[in-house]
Amino acid sequence: MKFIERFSFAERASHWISALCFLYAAFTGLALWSPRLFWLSGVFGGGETVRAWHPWAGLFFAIALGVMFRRWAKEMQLDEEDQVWLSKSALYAQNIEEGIPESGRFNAGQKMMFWLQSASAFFLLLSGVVIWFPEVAPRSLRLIAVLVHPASAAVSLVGIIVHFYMSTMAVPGSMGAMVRGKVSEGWARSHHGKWYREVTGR
Amino acid sequence: MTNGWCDIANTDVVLVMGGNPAENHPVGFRFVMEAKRKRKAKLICVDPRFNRTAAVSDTYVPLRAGTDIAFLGGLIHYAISNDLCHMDYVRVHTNASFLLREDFHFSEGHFSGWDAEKKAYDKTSWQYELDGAGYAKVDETLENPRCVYRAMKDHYSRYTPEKVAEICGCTADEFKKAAAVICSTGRAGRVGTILYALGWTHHSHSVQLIHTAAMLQLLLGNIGLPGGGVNAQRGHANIQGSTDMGAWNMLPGYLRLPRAQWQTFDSYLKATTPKPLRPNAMNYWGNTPKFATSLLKAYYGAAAKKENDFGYAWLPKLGETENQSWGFFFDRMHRKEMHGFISFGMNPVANGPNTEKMLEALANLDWLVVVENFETETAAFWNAKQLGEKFYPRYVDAKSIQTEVILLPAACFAEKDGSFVNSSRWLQWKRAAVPPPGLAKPDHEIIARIFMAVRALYEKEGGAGKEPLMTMQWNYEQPLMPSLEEVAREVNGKDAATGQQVPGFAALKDDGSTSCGNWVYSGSWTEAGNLMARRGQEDPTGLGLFPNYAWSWPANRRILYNRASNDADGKPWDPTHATIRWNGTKWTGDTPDYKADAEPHQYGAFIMLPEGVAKFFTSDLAEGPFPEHYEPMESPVKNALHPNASANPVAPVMKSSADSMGTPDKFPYVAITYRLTEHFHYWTKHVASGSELQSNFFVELPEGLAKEKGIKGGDVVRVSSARGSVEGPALVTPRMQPLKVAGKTVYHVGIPIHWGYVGRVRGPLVNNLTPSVFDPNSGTPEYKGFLVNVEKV
Amino acid sequence: MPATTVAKLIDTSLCIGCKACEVACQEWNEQEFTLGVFNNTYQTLPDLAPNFWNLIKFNEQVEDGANSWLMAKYQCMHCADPGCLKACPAPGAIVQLPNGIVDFRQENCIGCGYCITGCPFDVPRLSPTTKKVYKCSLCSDRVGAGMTPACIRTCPTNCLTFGSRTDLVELAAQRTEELKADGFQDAGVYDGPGVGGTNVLYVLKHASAPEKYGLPKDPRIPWTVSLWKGPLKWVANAAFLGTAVGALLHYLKFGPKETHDDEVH
Amino acid sequence: MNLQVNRRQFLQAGAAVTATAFGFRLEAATAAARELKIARTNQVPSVCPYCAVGCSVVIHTSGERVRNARPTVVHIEGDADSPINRGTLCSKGISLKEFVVNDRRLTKPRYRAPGASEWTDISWDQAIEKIARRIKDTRDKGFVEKDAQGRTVNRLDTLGMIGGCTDTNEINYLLGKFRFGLGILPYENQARL
Repeated sequence: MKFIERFSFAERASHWISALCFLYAAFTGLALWSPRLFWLSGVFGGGETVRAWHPWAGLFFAIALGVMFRRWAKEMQLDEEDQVWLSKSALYAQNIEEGIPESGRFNAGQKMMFWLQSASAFFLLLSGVVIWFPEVAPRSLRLIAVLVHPASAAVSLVGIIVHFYMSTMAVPGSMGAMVRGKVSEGWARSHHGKWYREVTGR
Repeated sequence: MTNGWCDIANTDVVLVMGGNPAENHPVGFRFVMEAKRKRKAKLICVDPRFNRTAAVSDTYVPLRAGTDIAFLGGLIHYAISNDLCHMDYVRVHTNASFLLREDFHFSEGHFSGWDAEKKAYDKTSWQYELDGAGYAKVDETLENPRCVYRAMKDHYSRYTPEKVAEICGCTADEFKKAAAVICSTGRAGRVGTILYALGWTHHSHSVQLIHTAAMLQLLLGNIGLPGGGVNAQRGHANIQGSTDMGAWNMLPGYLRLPRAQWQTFDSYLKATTPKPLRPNAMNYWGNTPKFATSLLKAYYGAAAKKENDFGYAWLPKLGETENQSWGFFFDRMHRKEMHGFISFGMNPVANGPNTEKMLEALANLDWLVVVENFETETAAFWNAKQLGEKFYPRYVDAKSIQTEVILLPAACFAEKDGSFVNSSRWLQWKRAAVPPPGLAKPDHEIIARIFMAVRALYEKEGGAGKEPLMTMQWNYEQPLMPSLEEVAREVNGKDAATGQQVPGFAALKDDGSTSCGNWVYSGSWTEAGNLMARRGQEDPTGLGLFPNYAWSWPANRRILYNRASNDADGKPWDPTHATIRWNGTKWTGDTPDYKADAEPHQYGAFIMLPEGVAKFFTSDLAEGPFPEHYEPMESPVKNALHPNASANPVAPVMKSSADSMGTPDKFPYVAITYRLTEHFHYWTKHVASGSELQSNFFVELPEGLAKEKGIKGGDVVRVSSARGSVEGPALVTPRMQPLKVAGKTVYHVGIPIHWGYVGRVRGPLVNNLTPSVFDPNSGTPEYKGFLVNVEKV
Repeated sequence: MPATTVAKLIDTSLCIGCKACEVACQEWNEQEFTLGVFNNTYQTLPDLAPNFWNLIKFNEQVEDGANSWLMAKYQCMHCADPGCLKACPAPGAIVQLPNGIVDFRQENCIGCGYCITGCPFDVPRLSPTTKKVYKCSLCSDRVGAGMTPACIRTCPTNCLTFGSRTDLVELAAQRTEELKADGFQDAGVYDGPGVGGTNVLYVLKHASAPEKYGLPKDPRIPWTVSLWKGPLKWVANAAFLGTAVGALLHYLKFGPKETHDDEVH
Repeated sequence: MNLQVNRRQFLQAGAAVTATAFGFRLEAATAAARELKIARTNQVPSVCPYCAVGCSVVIHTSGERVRNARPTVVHIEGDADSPINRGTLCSKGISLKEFVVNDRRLTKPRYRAPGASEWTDISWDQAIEKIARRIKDTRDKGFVEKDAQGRTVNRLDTLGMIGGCTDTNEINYLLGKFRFGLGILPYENQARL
């Protein structure tokens, strides 16, 4: 079996740093989301630690995501084929391949995920900073922030559940791509045919 | 206070003037708020500043500092001309009907007897016309033009509302609105009280000012009644008690200090014991020989015998007209005529007028002893140049000050027992709770140790005046640390024969068989024990007298002159609200200010006075028998009533090298100094809480003045007078209203005290600015209404 | 509200601005005294602070040429429906006692500051040193021992009264009537109906303009906080669960995407 | 005349302010709360030393029965028995503890020699000895037994004395005896100002 490099070291590193930060922020965020989930804070260092570290985790998440954003933003632009892909996304969900245009390095779904996460991270960052310093931030901003932050977090989290499902269970081999950076030619051909051809020239 | 704190709740109208009880006596003020709430009482606040009392008042009238007599004189005129006086009361209980000598008169600001060269009065004409028996002649009809009432009416006829407005700076309408409410109490069934404090006493005419207030209350029939009276709100926990215990001119119990011309005890008693001026005057001061003899017995014990005038010769004698009050002796100290000085818990550098003069005076001493809780400006006076920064440019360095200073650490209130007398004249006993910190000692131990050490030196070495020093009785169980309970028993008085505590001053004798350290406190620690520590909650009259709580001087009487709350026949003016009642055989209720079983017609109601009645007209005061409006010594305007006798003609003005007076061309604004509720005097700058509530010295400026000078809130301003200057941020506020006085706008500059060059928080001493000008009767300095200039720094 | 609910009545018509309540609070709660900064006013501090839970606001106004100086104590209102509690994520950090006192338990507080935003009266304050939030506890320790709260105990003028809410509501109504009879037609009670009623009640001479006293005009829990702690929470919870369950069902139904390894072009 | 107020009476008195006003028992409304810091204090009745309203206070102290410790003030509060203040106090009174327990309090005698720029410590015995000597020297020089006209005056006006406004009557009385024993005429208190 031949392998193709799918993600560079830098891409993998930034992804996994952001992922770890996200996970910490997400779980501690859930701890702060509702008193019923506050037990989670015990798992992540206790209430005060959670309060202190959550914003830092969020900040590092945002930085790592920023690195990815700079690297991928261009590639993530949606083109006409992506529009077609999106219109057929129901077929994609049912694992039907006919009629769906071949994807480049990222399919339209992944691109949407990228923009969704980028946008929610942007709002999380802005509102998070406001919430971080309640004694400094003006009350009017805080009032907006306490709504924007959990709302963006919810959107982001729903997206991440999908992302997690797709990358672990729904598309076997994806995890290897992000862990080792390489995919088999067959995997590439099957899921990102256009990209496969671009890389291999076949 | 003639009445008491709790009694204020019984009133219908509260006139607050020359005081700011909401800020300076907040807990006493609760009874004002209670009267407002429960009796619908009206609160009238007359003050140069719209202060926190004004904020809860029903009527606020602004007035120019130092014009209170004009305002009160205006009220007297208003009451008389609008027929609002309580004439039944006036006829029965005052000297309204007494006839005056024909040669008494008043013109152009001076009363008869004025000697323009000596600048002094001959008081001969300020007397009643006497009959053959030495009693004053009266005209019950008040028709005689020479009766006190008519003379008073004439005197105040000049004080029309328009004149009041012209002098005081309020409008005539504002005055009339307030006057209508105040004078609504001039009838039976309605009563008003007056609350005042240092806003009235800090003037060069302060005693006359309070005399005016008393006259107004007498005209309205408000003296002696629950909810009435003229009530001084005193500023220190035991300022009343220390007054009761004597000063430069007084022995304990308001007995006068001997003077050189009274060489024998007899001549002293003859000069100081008044004779009745009416046949029905009880003239209680006629008992002076009993009180004075018992005091000498307390002082000199067995050494005081009839044969040696009870030791009268040992007491120091003042010169014939000598004045040893504050202003005079600090002037002497400034002239290097004094060598030693002992300050027990007082801070003269901060308290006295003209700080720089105080500093110079102390630097002229050989030695100074300060006994204190904290290091004060006085203790550290030699370091004022360094600590006081820029405020004492003429002052010298510590190195050139040769005064030796010893600073002794004293116990504070919680660390010693004893009794305080509050404004209501209640003696309240307290107990020591903890030992003093470190090596600090209670004051009585300090004073006793020094006294014993001085006596030991005289014992060993002999010296001048040994006899008076050694005969002063100090026979306490522990002479170096007298128990204050033992002292309190000595103050109450004993019967020498039985060795028992006397039950009260009525039991004192003039033959040497009783001793008593202060006759007004006699009855406070009887055979029944320490009555000052009582905690009884009973209030049988329902008027808030609480006869079994603590002990009130005199004789546990809670409302002074309470006989006057009844008419001539002994019927209460207001039966629903009676302090004492005559039940046919005796008086019930409060301790009567009267003989307990004497029927109503037997005596006049004012038993302490030789007239037997209250006095509108009196020869006791220095500047005249009727109060007259005089401008402050430094004033922006001339007296509108008599420009050629503008200020008090007999007020002492010191003239040392450090004293100078300002004129309105250089110092155009009227300054007042005052306390804030957040601080207590010069103490709480050492205490964390007060330091937090008001950390900074500031100057209150009217908006108009600030605008003229381009000053915004928070800008640093310099306030200067002819004596010195202070600097601090400006608090610019509409609450300091500009006043129109004689067609000209007069601005006040408000300067809170409380800061100094030693403390947790620091700031300038405001007495840098104040003049060494004093009231001729009381010796209080003029801290309200002196001239300053203001500039932005 | 239950009969055991306690309350504090602030009759602003009787407040003389003496600041005894401020110091009583500091003293009883052993707060560190700090120095103030001059701010052209008599007010101790511009605002509440982590070590200053009880502030008298001094409001100087000139109306129709007449001065007025309205003073009103400001502190936690002990709402029946406390916005702070609603916003707080940490169990036990903000508790509402059976007597209606809303108390902060600093040992459980994580210092997130959500309560500050949740409070309609902007009362809680975060300490920069301890990173905990503080506010008036209505002296729950004193009340628990049968004593009145420190501020009320010390208030000299009866501006402050402590008792059962039922009684104080009655007293407030009576005081309002008295003030109306004294000519203050606008007199009324301020007790935050928007937050289910507060256990701190005010009597105001100018009830239609509470902002003259430095009080919020119509206090309510901010709608963003309500939306966040209400619908948003449930919608999001549903979305989390839905997505997770959806993914599971998707896998069961469609299985993984195939990789066609054997196809060689 | 029972001066000793025990804790229960005090607490009852404190509660009575509201309990009697509304016939409402606070205890019924209480819940487990923080520990009361004055639960085990000794209580001593006293009077506020500031203005002359004369508010009664209760000083709570602890450490009386502790060996090798000095009792200290832990809290000061208004005395509900006083008809004047009924348990209330102003901003100064309610923080009296800050006045008593205060690191600015003087704890030892201090001496400043003529021309010195610093305080130095001095023992009580030395201080008293010095003061007595100064008083005697000043008095020996300035005491006037007879005035110019030969009248007995027994007076001293080169030594002045002030104070007393915050000391008890009894101490004022002793100050008076001290003063009249020495013959001092310049003698004033705060009442003048």
